[in-house]
Amino acid sequence: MKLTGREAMRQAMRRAMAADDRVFLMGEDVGRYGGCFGVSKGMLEEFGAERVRDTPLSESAFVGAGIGAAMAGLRPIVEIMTCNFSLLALDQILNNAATLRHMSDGQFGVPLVIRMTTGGGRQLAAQHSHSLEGWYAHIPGIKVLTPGTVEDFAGMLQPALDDPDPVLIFEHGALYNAEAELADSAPAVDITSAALRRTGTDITLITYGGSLPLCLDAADQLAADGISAEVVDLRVLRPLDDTTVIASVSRTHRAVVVDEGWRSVGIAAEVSARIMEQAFWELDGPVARVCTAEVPLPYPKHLEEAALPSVGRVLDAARELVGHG
Amino acid sequence: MKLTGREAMRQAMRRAMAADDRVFLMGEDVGRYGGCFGVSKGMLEEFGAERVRDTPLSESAFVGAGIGAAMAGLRPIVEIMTCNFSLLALDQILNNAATLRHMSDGQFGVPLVIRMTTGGGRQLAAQHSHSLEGWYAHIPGIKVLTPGTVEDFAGMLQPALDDPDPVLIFEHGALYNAEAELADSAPAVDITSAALRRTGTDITLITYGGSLPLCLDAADQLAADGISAEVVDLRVLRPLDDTTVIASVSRTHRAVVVDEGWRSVGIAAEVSARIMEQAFWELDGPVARVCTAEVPLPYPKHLEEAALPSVGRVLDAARELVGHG
Amino acid sequence: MREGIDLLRDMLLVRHFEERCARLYQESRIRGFLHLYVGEEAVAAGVLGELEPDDNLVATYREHGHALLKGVDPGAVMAEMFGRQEGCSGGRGGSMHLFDAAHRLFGGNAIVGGGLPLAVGLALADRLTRTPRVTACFFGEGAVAEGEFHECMNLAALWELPVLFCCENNLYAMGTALERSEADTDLSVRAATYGMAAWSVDGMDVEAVQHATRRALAMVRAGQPCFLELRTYRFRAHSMYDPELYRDKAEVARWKERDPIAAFRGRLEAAGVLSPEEAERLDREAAARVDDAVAFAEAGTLEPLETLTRHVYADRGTR
Amino acid sequence: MREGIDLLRDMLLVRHFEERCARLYQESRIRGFLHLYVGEEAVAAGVLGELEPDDNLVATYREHGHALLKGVDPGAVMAEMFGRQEGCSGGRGGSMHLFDAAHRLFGGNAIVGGGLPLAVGLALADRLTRTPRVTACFFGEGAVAEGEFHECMNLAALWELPVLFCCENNLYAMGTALERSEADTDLSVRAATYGMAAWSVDGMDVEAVQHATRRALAMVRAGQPCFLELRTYRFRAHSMYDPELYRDKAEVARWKERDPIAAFRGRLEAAGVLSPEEAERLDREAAARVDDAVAFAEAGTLEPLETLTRHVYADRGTR
Ligand SMILES: Cc1ncc(C[n+]2csc(CCOP(=O)(O)OP(=O)(O)O)c2C)c(N)n1
Ligand SMILES: Cc1ncc(C[n+]2csc(CCOP(=O)(O)OP(=O)(O)O)c2C)c(N)n1
Ligand SMILES: [Mg+2]
Ligand SMILES: [Mg+2]
Repeated sequence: MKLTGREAMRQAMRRAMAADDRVFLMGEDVGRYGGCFGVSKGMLEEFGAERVRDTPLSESAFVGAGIGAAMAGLRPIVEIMTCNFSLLALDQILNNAATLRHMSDGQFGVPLVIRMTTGGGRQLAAQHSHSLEGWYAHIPGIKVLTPGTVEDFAGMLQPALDDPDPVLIFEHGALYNAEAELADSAPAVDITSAALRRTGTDITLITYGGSLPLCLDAADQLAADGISAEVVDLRVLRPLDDTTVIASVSRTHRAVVVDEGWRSVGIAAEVSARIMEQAFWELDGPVARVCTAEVPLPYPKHLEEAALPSVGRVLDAARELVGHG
Repeated sequence: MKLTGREAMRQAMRRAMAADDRVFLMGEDVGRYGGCFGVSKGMLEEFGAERVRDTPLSESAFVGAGIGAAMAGLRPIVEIMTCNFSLLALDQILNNAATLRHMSDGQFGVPLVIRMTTGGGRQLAAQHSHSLEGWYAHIPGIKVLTPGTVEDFAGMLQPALDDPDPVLIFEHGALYNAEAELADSAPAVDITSAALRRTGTDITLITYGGSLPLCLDAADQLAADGISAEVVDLRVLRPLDDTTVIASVSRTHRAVVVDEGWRSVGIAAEVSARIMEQAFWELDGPVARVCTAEVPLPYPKHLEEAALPSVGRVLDAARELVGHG
Repeated sequence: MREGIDLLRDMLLVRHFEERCARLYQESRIRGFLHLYVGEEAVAAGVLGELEPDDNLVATYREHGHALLKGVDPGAVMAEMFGRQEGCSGGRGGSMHLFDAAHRLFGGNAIVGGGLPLAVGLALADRLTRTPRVTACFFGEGAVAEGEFHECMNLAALWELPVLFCCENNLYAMGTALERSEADTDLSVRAATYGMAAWSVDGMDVEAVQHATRRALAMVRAGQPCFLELRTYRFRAHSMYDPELYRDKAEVARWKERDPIAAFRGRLEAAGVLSPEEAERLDREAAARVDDAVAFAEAGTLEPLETLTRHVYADRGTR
Repeated sequence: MREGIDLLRDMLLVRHFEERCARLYQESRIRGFLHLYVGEEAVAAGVLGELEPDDNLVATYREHGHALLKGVDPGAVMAEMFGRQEGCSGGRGGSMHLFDAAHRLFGGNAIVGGGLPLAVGLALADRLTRTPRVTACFFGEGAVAEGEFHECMNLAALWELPVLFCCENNLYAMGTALERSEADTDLSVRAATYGMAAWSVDGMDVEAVQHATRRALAMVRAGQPCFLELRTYRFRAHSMYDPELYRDKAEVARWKERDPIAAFRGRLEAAGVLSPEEAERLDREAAARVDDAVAFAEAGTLEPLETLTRHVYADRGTR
């Protein structure tokens, strides 16, 4: 069956809600509007207003309410329209969701899933184009997932709901329309490890989410040049599966990390630092980063494109590295 | 004149307010209480309640009000009691303070100073011990200062007020009681560059703020072992002065980055990644990180000490690196 | 203070501008999010006609009308939506982020509630410097549930700041009807509990808005914040991506019968202040101004890539 | 429902516990921030005496009394402050973070306002699962200015959630007096505008608190949130670091004349329900329970360093 990312996530939510009474969906416009990006369209009709719960515009309260409901034993899926608005709920996420298990010495857990759209590329300008998933990966106590394929849109939700800890899922807006053929009973995916999306011998491209398609494109073009690129999809930004990363880099000896966050103090820095620590002696050259330019994203298409990672920028970085190797 | 960090900051604020009508101080309990940590004690009496302005508990509103007042031409100093509460104002900082100049194409600026206490070590447990300065350094459009000496407590405020852009100053709680002899007219310090606090030849310890004293201690102990350590105090986490860092590492060929934030996706990762990018061929071994364990800080003293960077942990990292060199 | 004909002219300009934007969006000349003000024109016209040039304005992402009626050149607004350097934000902001320092427009803000603290701060600055100026702050009824609304109302009232809070209650926040977001839907009663004068106004009647604004501004200029709930309706979708599942066509049609422009034009004609011919002429003039604006925008230029990281900080082009 | 003698016993336990904590802090046996409840005992005693064991409790950093009166063992509370594994949070939380799953104490929360959304969520869970339970949520009057207060009051009222909001108005938030933080200082009037029953109670009178709580709980159990403003006063400093520059000694002295324990004891004695000897005995018993708690805490053990990163996630000891 052919599904888009949007449909895959919707189906995953519908299955979870059908299978488990404890699961409910809550967020701004998830019900009558059908979800800001149409992800939950039709779910209100299917499950009713108690379990597909429209909230007022009050991010801190309804995210915190999700935390409380999870502590009480339910399995809420809280949708924050986009990660741009998640800052208003960050205190609840960092000071409550991420700490309650620890502060209570394990007496309480927060089995909560928070979903939000992330990323730029749609000319939404400085306040609506953030990519904050790598930044969230700084916080111990939460898990951070970044599906980059339709399969992962379909298969990450159930294991996230099964997880006893708070899991944040960052869905790149550009992937809602991505399409793929999925088996009717798409299997749950492993949410603890990175995935090797393409094998290669000369260089590793390390990425996730919205940048995965462009790294796969870049790998194709590099292949045409005779450069064999491996593509690692991190998928889980916290806890980071460095085993897969290090194994790959130890084979290829070169790496480019590609992500859509701003460069400084982002996830690419972390990946680079871990390679430094764990595979320094394997490296044939410095790990490179391709990230978003350090500017609030501008509205005009040409400027936005120049700011975001692109196939061209990945190719440049990869070629330079291989040339130096 | 002998001053503590607390007194140095107070004096800097008093001087700035005496010299410039546009400067005022606003925050929770800055007035009648004398400041949560006593920094602004006596200032209400000196400058009156208009300019030393107690605010209700509403972090988002008064930080945002500081942004608005700065856009209008004033020079507000907004005190957020501790960085733990700054999350409640993060939307204003990231989506407004950091973006307004850019979104308005330079028509408006936000010459605002936000001061807050940071750091652990006082058994304040999981919600009151964050070190978020490195994390804030992710955000383009703001500047991030981290005084590590009494001189910097005295001399960073005025240049921060003179800066046309929003400047966040993170004051480590442990440094309020640090003492030093200061010249009566302590000069403004350079808030664009890192400072070499000690020169050495074998290894560079890169740090800032509350971890500076322990790195200086560690350097002393390493000297006793015959290891000559250079100590770089970053001072400015954004924009990061990598020139000083790279120059030092290019001399010593080894580096340990020490900071009190959680390790993953923190400022130490960024420093490590920049060294990777700019000085890879100079390195005699991988850059090491000594950070806070990835756990919400526990209350008991022995566990908190084990979680935080310590002289012992810096020594271990440095010795291992030199041993391998 | 605007006369009747001026108010009509103002509303017509906004209406034509917005309808044109819709078409330009369909033609992909405008991109990103686009939120139109069609149906709500009486609110901006009635309020902004009463402001002095030196007063401050803080707005939301649905702010084309506010920018135009604060005096920003329509060409500069349209060029902004075309992403051109000649736009009022240099092309950097787009539809949601119109700025104009000369007209003291402190931006459209795209975070719901995000502009309120700025308004409080602007007013605080005026109070500290004893500047006799008012800050008008617009936001939708959806913002009332946000914590920032509460914090800012309290701060403005507590500190007696000259802010005119203009709550545009168009009954929906995206697809969420007011009664599904507020336990008590009487917004001016809520606002009054902060200890400021607050009342509700028929936002489809430009004269009622003008009158209420005058009364409110007298209080604000005397040094008290004031809150107006302006009851209005958006005739179009929330943005260009909205299938409008949440309201029925009959409701929209009922509100369209109260079109603020048709109603006011009718009133002026009935009063003999305006002839049908003059009305048609005003309409054509508004359309022509929008044509000019589009032409200006089309002639605009794109910023070179070299300056991508400009204006992140004041001092230099790159970080 | 607690009888008079029980209420006195409860208040005495809290008083002795708190006074002992102060001494232990001076002796550096307790560290971190310590916020004492001395003077406010009637509030916790009056409210918590009416809760069922199965009801939920969400508290702040000033929550020793609430924990004790919800039934948490005094030894476990004291051990927590000593940082011992035998503490009610395994020593991990300290004074500000007392938890006890068995007694449905969902924590002391150290972010002002931070507990309110949790309370809303706990109540939402009960509503969704049709569980007849109440969530009592305590917070200081300082929290009322926070955006989260507003968001949560609205959500609880809108969704008709069974939350008892207990606002402990002790007139100060650290050094900030209520009239310097609220434009309108009548907190129950404010709360009522969210569309929930709300009123003010003399928080120095344990029977008045008990009575109000009973009335409120009847409404909450019927499925409506309710708000109580409990007017009280803290006799001691905000925390152990507070020089108390912001209030004068005469004011404190005046409030101490209304000491809730002395007053209630006097009333019981006057009514002939309690003899002075019995009162003294109750006092000694409370002191003895605190002695036992301290002994228990002192006998407690420290967690080994090896488990430092335990409970960051459920499944494994290290990240
Ligand atoms: C904090 C935040 N949450 C969510 C959004 C997404 N969003 C954009 S407009 C909007 C509706 C706002 O409604 P209202 O305030 O009534 O203004 P209107 O659009 O009706 O003019 C929402 C939910 C946002 N921009 N900011
Ligand atoms: C969000 C936040 N801001 C500031 C603080 C620092 N702080 C701790 S307690 C307190 C005063 C709170 O007063 P109130 O709510 O009246 O409770 P009380 O201490 O009087 O019981 C403040 C400002 C905090 N913990 N959280
Ligand atoms: Mg609306
Ligand atoms: Mg109080």
